[in-house]
Formats: sequence, structure tokens, C-alpha cells
Amino acid sequence: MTKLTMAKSINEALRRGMADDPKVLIMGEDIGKLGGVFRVTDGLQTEFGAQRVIDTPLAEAGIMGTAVGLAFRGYRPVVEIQFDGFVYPAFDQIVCQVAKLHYRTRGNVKMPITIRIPWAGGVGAAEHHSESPEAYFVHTSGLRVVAVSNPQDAYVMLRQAIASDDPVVYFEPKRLYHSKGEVDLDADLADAPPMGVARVAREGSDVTILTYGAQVPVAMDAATAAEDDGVSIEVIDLRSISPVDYRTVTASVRKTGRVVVTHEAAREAGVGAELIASVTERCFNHLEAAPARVTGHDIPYPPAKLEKHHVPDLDRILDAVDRVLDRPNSMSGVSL
Amino acid sequence: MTKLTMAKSINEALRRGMADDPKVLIMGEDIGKLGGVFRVTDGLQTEFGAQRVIDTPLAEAGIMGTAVGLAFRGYRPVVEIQFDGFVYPAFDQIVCQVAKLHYRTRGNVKMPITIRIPWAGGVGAAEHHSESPEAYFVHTSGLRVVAVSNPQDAYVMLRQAIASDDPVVYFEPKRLYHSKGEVDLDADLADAPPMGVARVAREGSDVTILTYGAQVPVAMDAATAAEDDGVSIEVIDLRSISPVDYRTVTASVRKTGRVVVTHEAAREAGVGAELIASVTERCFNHLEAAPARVTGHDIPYPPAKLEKHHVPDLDRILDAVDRVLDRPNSMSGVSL
Amino acid sequence: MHTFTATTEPQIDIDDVARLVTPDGERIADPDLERWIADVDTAMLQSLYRDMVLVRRVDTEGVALQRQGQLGLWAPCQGQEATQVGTARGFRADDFVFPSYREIGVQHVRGAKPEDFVLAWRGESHSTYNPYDINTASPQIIIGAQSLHAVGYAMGIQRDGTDQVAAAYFGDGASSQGDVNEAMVFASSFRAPVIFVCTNNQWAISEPVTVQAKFPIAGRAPGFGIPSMRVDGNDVLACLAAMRWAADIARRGGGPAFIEAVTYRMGPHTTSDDPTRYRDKEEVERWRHRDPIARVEALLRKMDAFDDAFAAQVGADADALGAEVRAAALGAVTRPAIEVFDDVYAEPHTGLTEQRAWYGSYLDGFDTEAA
Amino acid sequence: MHTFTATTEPQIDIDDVARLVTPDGERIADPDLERWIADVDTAMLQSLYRDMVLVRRVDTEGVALQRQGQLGLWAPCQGQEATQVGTARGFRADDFVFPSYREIGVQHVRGAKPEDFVLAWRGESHSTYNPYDINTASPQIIIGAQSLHAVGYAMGIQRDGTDQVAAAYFGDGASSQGDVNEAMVFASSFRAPVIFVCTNNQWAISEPVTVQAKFPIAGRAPGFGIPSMRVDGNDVLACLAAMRWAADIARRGGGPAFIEAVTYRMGPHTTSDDPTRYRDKEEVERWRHRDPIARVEALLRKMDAFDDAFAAQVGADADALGAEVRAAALGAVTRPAIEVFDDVYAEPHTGLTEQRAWYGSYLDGFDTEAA
Ligand SMILES: Cc1ncc(C[n+]2csc(CCOP(=O)(O)OP(=O)(O)O)c2C)c(N)n1
Ligand SMILES: Cc1ncc(C[n+]2csc(CCOP(=O)(O)OP(=O)(O)O)c2C)c(N)n1
Ligand SMILES: [Mg+2]
Ligand SMILES: [Mg+2]
Repeated sequence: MTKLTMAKSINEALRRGMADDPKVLIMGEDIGKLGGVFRVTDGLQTEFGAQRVIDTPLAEAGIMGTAVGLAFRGYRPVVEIQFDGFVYPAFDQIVCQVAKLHYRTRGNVKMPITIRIPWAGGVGAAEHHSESPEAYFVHTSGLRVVAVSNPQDAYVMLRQAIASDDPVVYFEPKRLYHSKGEVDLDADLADAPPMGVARVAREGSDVTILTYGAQVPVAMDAATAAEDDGVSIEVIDLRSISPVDYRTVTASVRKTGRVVVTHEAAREAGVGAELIASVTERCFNHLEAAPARVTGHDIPYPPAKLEKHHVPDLDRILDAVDRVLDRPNSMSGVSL
Repeated sequence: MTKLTMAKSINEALRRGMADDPKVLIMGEDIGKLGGVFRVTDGLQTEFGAQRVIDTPLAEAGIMGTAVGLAFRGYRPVVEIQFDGFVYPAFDQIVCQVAKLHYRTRGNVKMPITIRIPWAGGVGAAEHHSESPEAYFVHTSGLRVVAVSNPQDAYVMLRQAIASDDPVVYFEPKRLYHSKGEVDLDADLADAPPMGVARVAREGSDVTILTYGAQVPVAMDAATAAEDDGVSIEVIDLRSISPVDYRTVTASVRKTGRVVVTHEAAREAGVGAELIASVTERCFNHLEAAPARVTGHDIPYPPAKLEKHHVPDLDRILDAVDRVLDRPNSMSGVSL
Repeated sequence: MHTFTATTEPQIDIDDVARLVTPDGERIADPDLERWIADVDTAMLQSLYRDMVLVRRVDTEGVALQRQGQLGLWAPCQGQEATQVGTARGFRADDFVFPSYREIGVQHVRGAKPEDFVLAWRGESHSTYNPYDINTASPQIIIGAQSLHAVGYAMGIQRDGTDQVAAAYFGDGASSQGDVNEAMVFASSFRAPVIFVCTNNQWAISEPVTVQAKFPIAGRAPGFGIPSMRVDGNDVLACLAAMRWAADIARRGGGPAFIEAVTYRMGPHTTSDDPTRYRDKEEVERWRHRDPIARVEALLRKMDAFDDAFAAQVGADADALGAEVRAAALGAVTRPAIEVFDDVYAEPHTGLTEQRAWYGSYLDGFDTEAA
Repeated sequence: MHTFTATTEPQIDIDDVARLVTPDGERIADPDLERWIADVDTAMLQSLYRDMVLVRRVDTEGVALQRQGQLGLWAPCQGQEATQVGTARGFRADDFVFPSYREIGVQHVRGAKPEDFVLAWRGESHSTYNPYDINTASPQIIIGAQSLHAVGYAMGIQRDGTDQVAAAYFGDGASSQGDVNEAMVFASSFRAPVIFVCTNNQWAISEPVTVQAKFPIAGRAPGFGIPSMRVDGNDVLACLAAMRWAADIARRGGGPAFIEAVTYRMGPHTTSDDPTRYRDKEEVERWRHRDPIARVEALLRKMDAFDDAFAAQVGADADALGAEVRAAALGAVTRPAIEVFDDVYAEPHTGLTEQRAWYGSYLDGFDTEAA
């Protein structure tokens, strides 16, 4: 085990992914000499050369479309989108090509493309640099979507994503890049939990919190705080948000009967909506209260000085915990 | 009242919208001489000239981006996207510009753009011509999203969309273009129900079906069929899918306690997820059964010969009605 | 001088093209093209002719099948046979081609089988042949998207160190798409061995090419550092020569090349289209006199290489192919419903496995009820 | 000849530009530019100089404020003052300009107030001034998106029948984006009165311009039928002349025009960037000798129009502006939390009204708890 930041663990996953398979190459803006604006690809161009660590022209559709062509040719491109808010020019290539080519060609053409997206807010950034676009991809059939919350998962799941013959959108929370954790770089990947399996980050019996990405540590803090208050919270780090591991989720919900979902993305038709709908469909008779969502508001991401009023924090999660426990909360007496 | 097809009622709404306000102009591919591939803009270029009915180069980002510039200048562009599956190249301009400019400029710059999208399947078309991308827009804060199901709504709501100072994505179901209905072309728009209000398409007391667009007639047929079976179904045509008129929705759900949602789009993180999550949040204590979804599968839209196995039909809706009524159904005995 | 002005007038002369055979079938010399067809003998010319006749026959059959309700739609390529056959004959079998929906002739030359022309238009599947069998991608419907795929494929070729080339076909309308322009940027930046073939058939559905471009489309590529050629797209020899010129650049490590083939879409955009709403009969008639097949026939006759036996043989081959195409359409069997779930993912997917199982039992319910 | 070959070698000579003042401050004649600055007298030259000094001061202040934690980020424009001031001075007040995030000098010339330079970078709001107050859009962050907005705005001008122009500023990196190329297609197709200003500052973050373009970017526009000029972006006079040349075309109904201003980003991409990772000191030093402000100072001195009093006055003006900028940053008051819900929609929105009300009461809960 080695103590690494999440940024470094992603860097290691890329390095070992490339070392293991000559067909793996990475492409994006400023990933070469600069090592990426977050230094996630630091040193890789020096090690693997400009043919495998490709600084591309500044055009996301171009990056994604050429990655599709490379996949046609048998390569396994790992594409870096510089910031979450810059993935939209590539949306057509992702939705109509990356997600559909395997289906279109009846399995003849594989699209083993990994799309890495530095993701979400809380870092005081300018407009378009704090977006949470994951629901767009979750809603797109043909893609797999994962979101990591700690260095170990970041390492293992990126290696699994690269090894997958399906396209994987891999979200890495910017505000956790510098968080450190133990990473087992040498473990056999075959022994690791598969990419699609959720993790019970903390066991509890009263309330289940479903979350992913940078909200995982916030939920963990909320669980700790609730403990002082006599409430036992189970925190599930979904890891894969498409597909979701409903085995783990429903087991927890059947135990607690109370569910809070939290994510940074806007609420309307977000991943939280899917989670609540699915949990309600699957566990209706076990639910003691209406599941609650704690999400970004249905607004464009606000200016940095106001973002703390948008990104869900510990207090808002605890308020929702009170809601599902039917204790006094901000919605008490509010009729919707 | 005049009997018109939906295509013709949209044509009339465009004509009168343009006649009433010289700032309204329409732009898109093949909308001029050809009158659009569905003839929805038939005759408009002859009537209003090529300066107001603009055949654009073949580039959706270009269409949307120039519409933004025209809106900056005080125009009110109505943009036609030729088919649902061709909106993605414009996604960046829609998400980052159309949806955000009013917020970005603190209300100084308005984006009164209407985006018309011929929409959804069931017409035996080639790949990319039967998509249901509405959830992407519902999840995008800053947009309003409507979906019409009959000529009268098509007429009134398009006029309202054009008059709105907010951007409106207006979905028109291709397979209803030739369906006819009475349209009151001369009614005062001020008297019409606002765009954001849902319509109880059929009253009932046992089950509420929430739907929109081309699924409305399917749901109505299901309600008729269920009646023979002694089940009274209330069908709500949402009309606006962002925001949703939860006043009307919850009133119905409080009455019936049983909910079926149906749409053509894929299920995962679709509009149905939002509806079920919201209904559960708002009406938990009134629900007698888990709400059920009847949607397209989580697959790319299949080839035309197989589409009837993807687009929800009467039988699948009735199966879900059985489910929420706890009568024998396809999920009986299935544990999720 | 540091100003750049457009070198051609804002008007597009359809005769301002590289050409080897006049519309009347006269063989003329062209300084740019000549060396690329030095080896073309009579047999080769006859075989180009034959390919075009076969392609036209497939096209006619497709239109007929659509009219008879056997196909959902058809996108006719009549008038464009020389562009498609001529350029496609310039590839090697191990090159990789990314066509659009109208490239029937390209698919034919690449080795598509009779059923490959109709099963997708019939709605049986989104695509037919396995792209790797004929080194040709499934025809692309999203306008321009394939241009980037070809560049990416060519970048793969570079990494593999072979002398193959990749190619993308797209239309005059497509030339407006951001993707096509980004493809030129990437191709130029990486010097990728890719050939862009812009089939300028004068129309993008109802929009004349002048909506997309007031100047020749071939004139755009050089600004990106890509050599280009504007060729008579109804002259099969010129199209072959143009592709050989382009492929030679790409194969020799010279980077991308661009061909604008100036031709005409004689039919409607698709069988759903009604071109009388937007274009003049006279224009169509003018182009009928430039027919690419008649042109080669005239040349072959002048060369005394077109006799009744040859004509009869080609006709019989075309009839046979047409019949096979028809039989493929009529004999098509729709896949079982449950297969809508196949191939969404390459690896097992819990969500879809569950949906598939449910839908299977839902379908079984009907059988039970019926029984 | 029907082949088009790239007219320039695949290498970009930074001295192959239209120019009126040499890096040493010598006034030279340029056939393309001369007539456009016939009226520029000493006072005007002095005022161009003054604008550049003010802009540099704002920039220096911005960097300092960021270092001191007063701003979240800053995108320095040092080295690009001549491009920004020179071109922007070529507009009329009623023209409409779409800048990118680095166009501090353009905003200054258009009439931005001290606080307008800092409040967005401080994270107080996404943009500052009302675009209609200074006929300038909020700086765009999505690379290239604004190029299409300018074309659309210009289409509006055409419909209104005025002789205004619209303009878009974007970088060398942006020239790769599909949007920018589509903007050229639309502008050319509609002959829209729009001017594209591509600030080629040699870098897109860490990528040298050669990743985007192996040939001069100005060479692309003519392929789209758009006249273009490659100008010395460190020569304020030449930049002014280039814009007058371009605006004249657009105003007279001649359609779009394109300017590539060849300049250099002296600083990091933003205050978060570390250019030592990817570029040589020597390159930066070479460009320091081409400083746009020093160049005009040298010219003014040769003209005997630069004395201590003038220098002192400009310095004092710059100090005053710098102080105002600083005061604006330090004095900024963050808006109340509830305002995150303001202006999402122009008209009442049931969903958001509900969320706003809930969040208001949620916030009130804290007050109550505190009380
Ligand atoms: C992104 C996208 N936008 C719109 C369409 C609809 N469409 C299909 S073909 C076509 C015209 C294409 O014209 P061109 O590129 O000249 O090719 P041609 O049809 O003439 O072969 C259009 C607009 C599409 N398929 N994809
Ligand atoms: C669509 C998009 N992709 C990526 C980025 C990230 N990004 C911001 S600035 C920049 C480089 C821009 O270079 P250039 O266009 O030359 O302008 P300059 O910064 O040199 O002024 C990049 C890649 C972005 N803002 N938008
Ligand atoms: Mg065409
Ligand atoms: Mg730059």
C-alpha cells in the first residue's frame, strides 16, 4: 500500500494501463508537456512519447471523433476533457457514436473508450468549471458511468474502465484531487471489486444515504455528526452510477426504510430522481418515509462566492435526515 | 374552431407569431422553399420572405449559435431542428449559452428562443430519426420544456413559447403530425391555459397516468380499455415537462393513490424518474402502491422493424396498471 | 502582401474542374490527372463502366422496392456513380473507408453483398455488413461525423506504421458542419493519411450548394494546409485519377488530401422527398446530358470497345445483381423481439440483463395467454 | 489547374505580417494598411499609447489582486495590448463586440468601469457590466462559442438595415473549434457584417500554435470566401488600420472580414498556470523586445511627442485606474445567498419559485437557531 493523492493515483492508473497494453493511448488538451491542468498526466508524455500521449487541437468534438476512429482501428483511447463544462461540444460524438456504434454494428465494432472528466464544484472556479453533467450520460444508453471518491477506487476503477470493452465515462471530483489515501498499486485487478459494485462506506441502521463522488466525504461527515445525535446512518458510495448496484442499495434500504440521496447536480431529472424512483419501485413496502433528495438547486452553477449555497453540505444533508426521520426540519409544515 | 392537422396548426402558430411580431423569425434546414421535411413551415418563406424564414447552412451548432446572436440583437428566433437525433451538435450552444445567458448577464440579455424539435418514434424511420432527448433538456436549468399532444395545444403553446422571454424547447411528436383536431385560431391567447399548466385529459378515480406527447393518445386508449375492465383511469397530459404542474399532478395522485408514468425515452434518469421521485416526495402518504414506469428500454432506439418492442404500447401500459393495482402482471413474483 | 483574398469569384462554375473525359465522351488531357491513369487499359475502363451500371441497377431496385413498401426509405445515388465508383476504385482493399448513407457505389466497390444494400433501409438492422469484412464502416447518418472517425483511424495507421489510408465521404451540405472542419484541423495537425471526399452533388435536400458555400468547397482545404482537387464527379476516369493522386500523398507520408467531386443528385434526396418543390426541371435536364455512364459508353464506343456482347453481358450481370438485391429484401426475416437488447454493451450489464429478463417474461405472458 | 495547394510553407513566420511600426519604433509604409490611418495624428497616437498603458496597469493590478487572494483567478493580457486596443479603437460605439475572457483591453476601450474588470474573477458574479451599456457581450469562456453569436448579431444588423458591424475575438486555440469554422460558413453564406479577430498569441495554455495550425490561420478565411489580413499584433497602428480595413468591408455590405493578429502571451495562461513547464525563457525574451507599448513610446520619442509631462500624466492616470480597480475588488460585497435563484428565468417559474421559498425558509432556520 502506498499513500497517494487522488490525482497521483489516477496518474498511476494511466501509467500502468499504458504499460500493460500498447493499444492504450491518451489524448486531450494540454496533457503532454504540461501534464494536464491538474497535473494528472504528469510525466506520461516523457515516458510514453507523443504518439501515445497526444496533445490535441482545441476541439472536443474532434478529440472524441478521432478517438472513435482510433477505436475502430483497435486502439483504446483514454480521452481527457479538460473541465466538466467543456464536454458539451463532444456530446454529439458521445451520444450518437461512442454510445451507439457497438449496437449499430451488432457488436462488430467495439468502443473501448474511457472519457475522463474532472468534475463538479466547490473549488472557487469560474463559470463552466464546476458542472455536474453526469445525468446526461446516465440517461444515454450504451455508456457506463462511474464516479470515484477516493484514491484507491480512482486507481482500480480507472484501470477497469480502460480494460472494459465498453465506453466508460469516468468522473473524477476536482475538489478531491489532493485528498490522500492508501492505494494498493500492485493488487491483482481480478481480485478487486468490479466497477459496477457499490461500496458500503459506513454501516448504519436508521437511514441510508446514497451518494457518489465528492459528496461521499460530506455524507460521511454527516453520518458522524448524526451519530452524536443518536442516529445511525449507512452511507453507500455508489461508485457506478450507470448501472447502479441495486443489490447493495436495496439491501440497505430494506434494513433502514429511510433514504436520503445527495449529489451536486441539479435536481430535476438528475441521478437522484432515478435512484428514488428505482428505490421506490423496488422497496416500496419497506419505506417508512418518502426518500429525500439533497442536490444542487435547479439553477446554472452560481458564481464562486455563492457556490456554498448551491453545493449540498453537511447541514443540508442532516436536514434531510431529519425529514426522513420525521423530525423537525426545514420542510416541516411546508405543503408541496 | 377549425379542423386542422397538428402540422398545420404549428404552421398557423408560426404564421401568426410572425405576423404579430416583426422580431420573430424562423431558421433551420430546408424550411424555406421545401417548407421543411414535414411541411410544417410550408408557405412561410413565400409569405414572409427569406430574411425571416431562413434556410441555414447544414450545421446545428451554427443555427443555435447565430440564433443566440440574433436574440442578443432583440430578435426572437424560432429554430427548427430537422429531427430529434440532430439536436446534439447544438447541445453546447443550448446548454452553455441559450440556457445560461440570462443568468450570466443578471437578466440583462434575454434569450427568447423557441427550439422546435420533431420528436420521437413509431414512424418506421432510420437510425437517429426517432429519438426522445427531452430529459437532457429537462435536466438543464434555464430552459423550459414542453411537449404537445394535440393540434389545439400545439397551436396555443407554440404561440406562448414564441411570446415567452425564456428559451423554450418545444417537442412535436412526428407520429401525430397528421392527426386532426379542432383548433381555435382566433381565441385570445390571454384566455388560454398557460403553457406551464397540465391538462386532465380524462378523469378517473383508480389510477393516475402521467404522460406527454405521443403517449397521450396511447394512454387514453389504455384508459378506455381499462374501463371495460372496471378500472377508472385518470390521464394527465403534462404539456409542460419542465416545470411540471405539480398542483394538478398531486391533486390527482391524492385522489387515486396509484400512479403510472409513461414515455418513449429510455428509463434511466428519464422524465419518468423525476415524476416518480417528485410524486413520492409530495404524496408519499397517499400512495397505495409503488408508482410504475412504462418507458423505452435502456437501449439505443432499435431498428424500425423492432421499434414496436421499444415504444410503450397499450398492453404495456395496462400491464403497469395491473401492477399498481396489485393485480396479476408481468412482474408478479419477480423480485428486484 | 499580407492580405488573403478569395481567389475565385463568388459563383461556382461546374465546368471549372479537372477532367479526362468530356461530357460527350471525348478523352482529353489534364495536366494534374494524366499520370495517375497511365495504366488504365480498355479492360479496366470496361470494368469501371460495369461497376457503374451495376450500381445504377442496385439504385433502381432500391427505389422500386421502396415504392412497393419493401423498404422504409431509399437514398438514390443516380448521377453520382462515377464519383463513387471512380474514387472507390482508387483504394486498396486494406484501406479503410467511412461512407455516408448515399455511398451505394462505394459499398459496392468495397465488396458489399446484395443484402447489405437493403436490410438497413428495410429497418431490419441499423447496419448490415461487418465493417472489418470489407474495411468499410457502416454508412453514417449524422452529417459529417464520420470525417473525424476517418482522421482517427488514420492516426491509428500512423501509429501502426503501415502505408494504408483512411477516407471519409461526405456531401456539400456536410462541409458546413463543425466536425468536418475539425477533421481538417486534426488531419493537418497530425499529418494523418486521410482522404476527404466531398461529393458536391449541388444539393443538400432542398438547399442548393450556394447556401453552404459561395466559393468552391475544394478551396477551403488549402487554408488548413491540405492539398485539394476539384474534379469532374461525372467523369469516372478523373475520379479514379483524383483518388490515386490523393492516396499517393497520404501513403507517402504527405498527410491528408481533399477531393471535391462536382456531380449531381439526379433523383430526390430520398424517396420521401419531392424535389419539384425546390428545383427546376431544366437544371436536372442539363445534368442528364452529363450522365456519367453514357459518357463512358461514348468513350468506349469511340475506342471500339463497346459492342453488343459486352453490353448484354453487363446488362445480364446487372439484372442478376438486381434480382439478388430484391430477393434479399423480400426474403428478409425480422429478428426476434428480444434481440433489441443485444449488443448494447460488449460486456454483461446488470441493468440491461434485468430489463431483458423482464421483457422476455412479459412477452412469454402473451404466449401463455394465447395458449 | 484545378488543384489547390497551400500557398505558404508549413511554418509560421511571425514577421510575415502587415506592419506600420517596426519593433524599434520606426514608422514604415505598408501598402495594405496605409490608407486606413491617414488621419492618425500625434494626439491620437498618444491616446493609443495611453490606453495601452492603462490596460497594462489593470492587468498588473489583476495579477497582484489574485496573488493576494482577492481574486480567484486572472487571465493576464500582457503583451497583447496593441492587438486589443488597436483593433477595438477601430469600432464605433454602436458596433457590438463579443470578446473572450482575455480581452481586458477591448473591454477597457469599449467603456468598462474599474469594477467590471474584477468582480467576475472574484467570483461575485458571472459577468459584470450590462452588455447593452457598452455594446459588448460578457466575456466568453467556452472557447469559440462567441464567434457564432457575433455572426447572428450581424444577421440582425442586416435585418435592421443599419451600417453597424459585429465582431468576435477568439484565440489561436479557438480556431480549431467547429463553432469558429461554422461561424465562417454562416458569415460567408449570409454576407453578414461581422469581423473575426483571431488573437494568435502563439499559445493555447501549453500548446503552441503549431498544434492547431501548421499554416497561417489567416489563410483559412479565404477558403470560406472571407478576405483576411495577418497583422503585427504588437503594432497598435497596424491593428487599428486592420480593423478599419475590415470594418469598412463589413459596413459597405461586403460581408465578413478576418484579422489574425500575431502577438504573444507574455504571462502565464492564467494565474493558475506555470508556463516554465512548457516554454523556453528565450522565446519570452525574444518577444519582450517586441513589446507593444515600448514600440509606440519609441515612435513617439522619434516624433518628439513623448516628454516627461506626458509620461507622468499617463502614469498618474494609470495609477488612478489601478487604485480604482483595487478598491472595487476590496470593496466588493457578496450578494445575499438567496440571489442564486435570481435571473435563471425571465418569467415566473413554478419549480424555482418553490425551491427558492424552501431555501429561504431553510436559511431562516439558521437565523432562528442562532437567535
Ligand atoms: C447532424 C445532422 N443534421 C441534419 C441531418 C438531416 N439530413 C440528412 S441528409 C441532409 C442533407 C445532406 O446533404 P449533403 O451533405 O450535401 O449530402 P447529400 O444528401 O447531398 O448526399 C440533411 C440535412 C442529419 N442527417 N444529420
Ligand atoms: C470548449 C472549451 N474547451 C476547453 C476550454 C479550456 N481552455 C480555456 S482557455 C484554453 C486555451 C485557449 O487558447 P486560445 O484560444 O489560443 O486563447 P488564449 O488563452 O491564448 O487567449 C483552453 C483549452 C474552454 N474554456 N472551453
Ligand atoms: Mg449534397
Ligand atoms: Mg492563444
